[in-house]
Amino acid sequence: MQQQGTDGTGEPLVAMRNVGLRYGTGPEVLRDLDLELAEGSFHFLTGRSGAGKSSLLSLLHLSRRPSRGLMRVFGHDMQDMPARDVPVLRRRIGVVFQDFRLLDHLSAQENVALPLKVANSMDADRIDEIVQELIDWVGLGKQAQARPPTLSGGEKQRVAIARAVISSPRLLLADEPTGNVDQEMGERLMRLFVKLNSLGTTIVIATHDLSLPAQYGYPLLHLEDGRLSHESGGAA
Amino acid sequence: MQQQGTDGTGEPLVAMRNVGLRYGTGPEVLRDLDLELAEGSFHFLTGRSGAGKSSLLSLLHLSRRPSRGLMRVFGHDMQDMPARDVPVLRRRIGVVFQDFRLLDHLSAQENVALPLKVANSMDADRIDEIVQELIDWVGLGKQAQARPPTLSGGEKQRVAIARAVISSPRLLLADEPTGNVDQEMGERLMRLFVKLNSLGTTIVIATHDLSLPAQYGYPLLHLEDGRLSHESGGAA
Amino acid sequence: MSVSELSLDRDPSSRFVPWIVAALSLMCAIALGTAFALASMTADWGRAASDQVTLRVATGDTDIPALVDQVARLEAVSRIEHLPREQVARMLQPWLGDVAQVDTALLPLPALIDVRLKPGASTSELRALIADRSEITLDSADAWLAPLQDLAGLARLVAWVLAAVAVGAIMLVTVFATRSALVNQRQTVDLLRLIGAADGYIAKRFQRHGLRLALFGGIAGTVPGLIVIFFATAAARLQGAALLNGLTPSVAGWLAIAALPLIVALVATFTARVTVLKLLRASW
Amino acid sequence: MSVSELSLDRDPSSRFVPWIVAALSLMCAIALGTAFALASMTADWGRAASDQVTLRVATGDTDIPALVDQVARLEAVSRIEHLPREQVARMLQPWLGDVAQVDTALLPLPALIDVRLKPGASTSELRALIADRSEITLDSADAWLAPLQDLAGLARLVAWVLAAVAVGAIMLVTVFATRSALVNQRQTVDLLRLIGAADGYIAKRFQRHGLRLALFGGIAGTVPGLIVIFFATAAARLQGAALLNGLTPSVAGWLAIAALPLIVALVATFTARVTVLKLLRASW
Ligand SMILES: Nc1ncnc2c1ncn2[C@@H]1O[C@H](COP(=O)(O)OP(=O)(O)OP(=O)(O)O)[C@@H](O)[C@H]1O
Ligand SMILES: Nc1ncnc2c1ncn2[C@@H]1O[C@H](COP(=O)(O)OP(=O)(O)OP(=O)(O)O)[C@@H](O)[C@H]1O
Ligand SMILES: [Mg+2]
Ligand SMILES: [Mg+2]
Repeated sequence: MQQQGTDGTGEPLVAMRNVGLRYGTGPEVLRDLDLELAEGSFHFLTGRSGAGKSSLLSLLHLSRRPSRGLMRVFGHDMQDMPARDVPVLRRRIGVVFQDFRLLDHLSAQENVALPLKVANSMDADRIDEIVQELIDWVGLGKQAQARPPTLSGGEKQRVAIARAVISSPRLLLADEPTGNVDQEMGERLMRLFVKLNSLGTTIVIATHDLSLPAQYGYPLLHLEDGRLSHESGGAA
Repeated sequence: MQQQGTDGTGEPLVAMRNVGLRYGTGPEVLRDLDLELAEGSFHFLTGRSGAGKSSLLSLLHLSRRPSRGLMRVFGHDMQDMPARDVPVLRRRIGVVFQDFRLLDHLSAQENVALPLKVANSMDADRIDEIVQELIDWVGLGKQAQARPPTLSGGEKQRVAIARAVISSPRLLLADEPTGNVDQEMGERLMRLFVKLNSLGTTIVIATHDLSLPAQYGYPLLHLEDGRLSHESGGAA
Repeated sequence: MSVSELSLDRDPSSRFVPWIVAALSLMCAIALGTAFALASMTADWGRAASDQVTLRVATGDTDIPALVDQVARLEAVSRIEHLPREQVARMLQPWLGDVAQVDTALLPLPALIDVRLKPGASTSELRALIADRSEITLDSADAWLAPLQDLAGLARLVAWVLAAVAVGAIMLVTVFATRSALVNQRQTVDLLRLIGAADGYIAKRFQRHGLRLALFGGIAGTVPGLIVIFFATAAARLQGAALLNGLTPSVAGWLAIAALPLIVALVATFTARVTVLKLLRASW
Repeated sequence: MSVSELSLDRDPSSRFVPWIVAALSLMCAIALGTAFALASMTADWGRAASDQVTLRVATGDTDIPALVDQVARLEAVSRIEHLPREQVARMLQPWLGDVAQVDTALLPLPALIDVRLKPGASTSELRALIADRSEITLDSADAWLAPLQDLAGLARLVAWVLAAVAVGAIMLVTVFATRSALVNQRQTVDLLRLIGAADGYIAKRFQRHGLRLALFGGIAGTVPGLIVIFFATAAARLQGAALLNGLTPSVAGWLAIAALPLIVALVATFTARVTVLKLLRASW
């Protein structure tokens, strides 16, 4: 298992120096963050409800700019990144949102295919094939044509996960990805993440459920009072 | 602790006979349900993702009509209930939706006050007072004026719970009410439910997390293949 | 703590529907104003034509002053004027050239006596008076107005068509705006129902919203419309030919145009209520 | 598997915006048609008036047939007609009564000779010919048209104002519809950006959507508008006075009206693109 931080072979995938985030004129939700995610690492991000887990993930998937501090992603300084170059970076990041954010007017299958469609780097047949395989894998074969409003909570969550991993991202961020599924499915999904990690994907999973890190033993990033502390994991 | 079913003193709060539910022309999601919820009882509703927990709750809070079978709620036969009388019944039922369903344009406080506002049975000052107290209790004193899109997942969930219990409903239905909060807050919320139950509220909590029933020991309603089985709880 | 359960004010349609209604009301008001103004102008022509007759006396040995005296004494007559010879000559100029300087012997102009009757009075008395005097002819000024009446009538028709299209469009906008608001607010409406709001409670909110939008739009369009009509007709009357003298809507016309916002608002309220209740009643 | 990332077709504004655009286009087309038709009618009058002159000859011992012969041989003249005495009498009837039966000695009517000039030809040759003959006057038919010109001009002004209001309203609707669609689709747009869609990718979809709505609305309004104009002017020409003979838009006018949907569509596309890109550029 790899440790966070720069590994010997090159610079970290993501590096933050002294980063802070505030919403509007409110207090800083995140303060003085120093973080390095080495290529191929796997972290759990923990913290109480409202500690800032989702906020930190939103910085990592470039949907928000930090209020201060330096950030490097995939070797690019984000401070002087022109807006038109950001979409290309985002395509290399997969995200499972805490509230799923599926498009209600598209079927489960179409939702999953969306990142490939937007990246426009694959022909339609190949997309169909990959999507079908993944949909089956997360146990939604029967619901492939259903639209999100007709899916159960756990089914939506699995669609969201499938969409996040479909484009084999270099960085995968998942916010409470097993919060709405039963234990058996939760384990199945964790196996998917472990497999992707072994293929080289860097992974960060935010969760309030401390049994997960305890079980899998990857290192912890713990948020408290807006500050980050690093702990190495338990088992594994 | 009370058992489900008719107790000696009167008829059950909710009774279902041979109830089935299908969506559109699909297969039956719920089949041959027989269920009685005695006044003052407390049940956990379990089942795998997609088993039909949320669907059963939607029948109980009268947002959907069963496709077949008989249903009595608060002593009224729902088959020949005219649509205009349903709102009054709904006001006696509190619901925590799995996806929260908060109104994004209202503050947390206003969201919580909504059921009292709609029932129009209390003056504004009294409403403010009760709402403030409950908001503090779920730990959202600082976020009372925030709107849901600026709340964290767990904060939203607590607003949803506060809204469900604000009007002291006779029947409280909660769908994964602790899925997005950390363990400490989860226990706090469970204590709230237990307290309400001891004051006479009948409670059904749907969850895929089997540790909850194990910990609290209330009887289980278990859904599998669209059918319901009753089990008595563990501890307590 | 003020709770407005539906975020209708933030509904995107709220921002532009009033302005569409305003534009349509403006058009409708101008079109109606044009139609009403043309109507009273042609009514004016008609009235002038039927209240006004001309006695034409082939000049011979008729005693014109005596005749004028006689006619003036009739009950139906309100005013009488013997047109001076120069005026008669001027009226004939387009046809006969400058006859004022022509020798009377060469071109014996007839004497013209303009008689204005009391409103609604009949010409029978007058006709009786001249019945046995063949040198006097009674003319009413209808024939030469016909092409003008045609033209004005056509313009009026176009104005009415435009007004009707505008009113239809306003109703269309209202119906669709309500439906669109309801669709946009579907989740909020569903939630309100689930926590026990009655259909009427929800409908009332949409109703008020529709009323406000439409009233605002109606006023914002009709007021400038009234101003435009007022100044346009006034300008036309001032600098145009005498023909345009009656070019202004009647009092009833002004009121009808001013009532436009109210009508629009009523239509909107009613539409909103019916639309919402119909959609809500579909289910529990 | 067809993926349309934005549910723009299900956007509520998609359902009613085209119909508002259609109604506005219809009004605009009718107003423009009226303006153009009135323009060519009055141009026609002007042309008829300047191409047509009347020679009025005070009857004396002038040899009318010789004069007609002389005038007919002029290069500028295309047609010439000596109006019979009865017609002259009829023209004078409203003023002088039935003079046909009156003794010629008592009322010596002038001879009228209608001369139609070749289009654009000047009257100078003709004027030279009659310069030294004082009994002949040359009249052009301008004076009596003035009030009609006034009236038609006023109607044309109203039509232009209505057309301008309609075009303004169309632009307003387009801008607001785009903004409203963008607000309604805010979450979808946000999500598309988060999974890596470029701004241009998103803008293109709104653009196409705006183009489709506006083109549809423009055509659905303009085509009936063209039909209404065609039949209304044709009906007016057939049953109305000769005055209305020129009441139809010019070829350029027809084309301008028919181009309305294209203009509307271009405005919509451009508006959509600018609006969306501006809103998107605000952030990363
Ligand atoms: N868009 C926003 N605007 C203002 N405040 C925000 C916004 N998003 C989050 N916050 C606030 O920032 C804090 C951290 O929120 P965040 O969603 O990051 O917490 P979290 O750790 O993900 O919590 P949870 O486990 O409950 O999801 C919360 O107090 C929240 O109210
Ligand atoms: N509106 C709907 N239309 C059609 N099918 C639906 C609808 N809602 C739910 N379903 C289907 O019914 C089944 C049961 O869904 P339900 O939401 O009741 O499951 P659940 O037990 O709550 O699952 P979870 O734990 O994942 O929330 C699922 O297969 C789902 O796809
Ligand atoms: Mg979160
Ligand atoms: Mg569920």
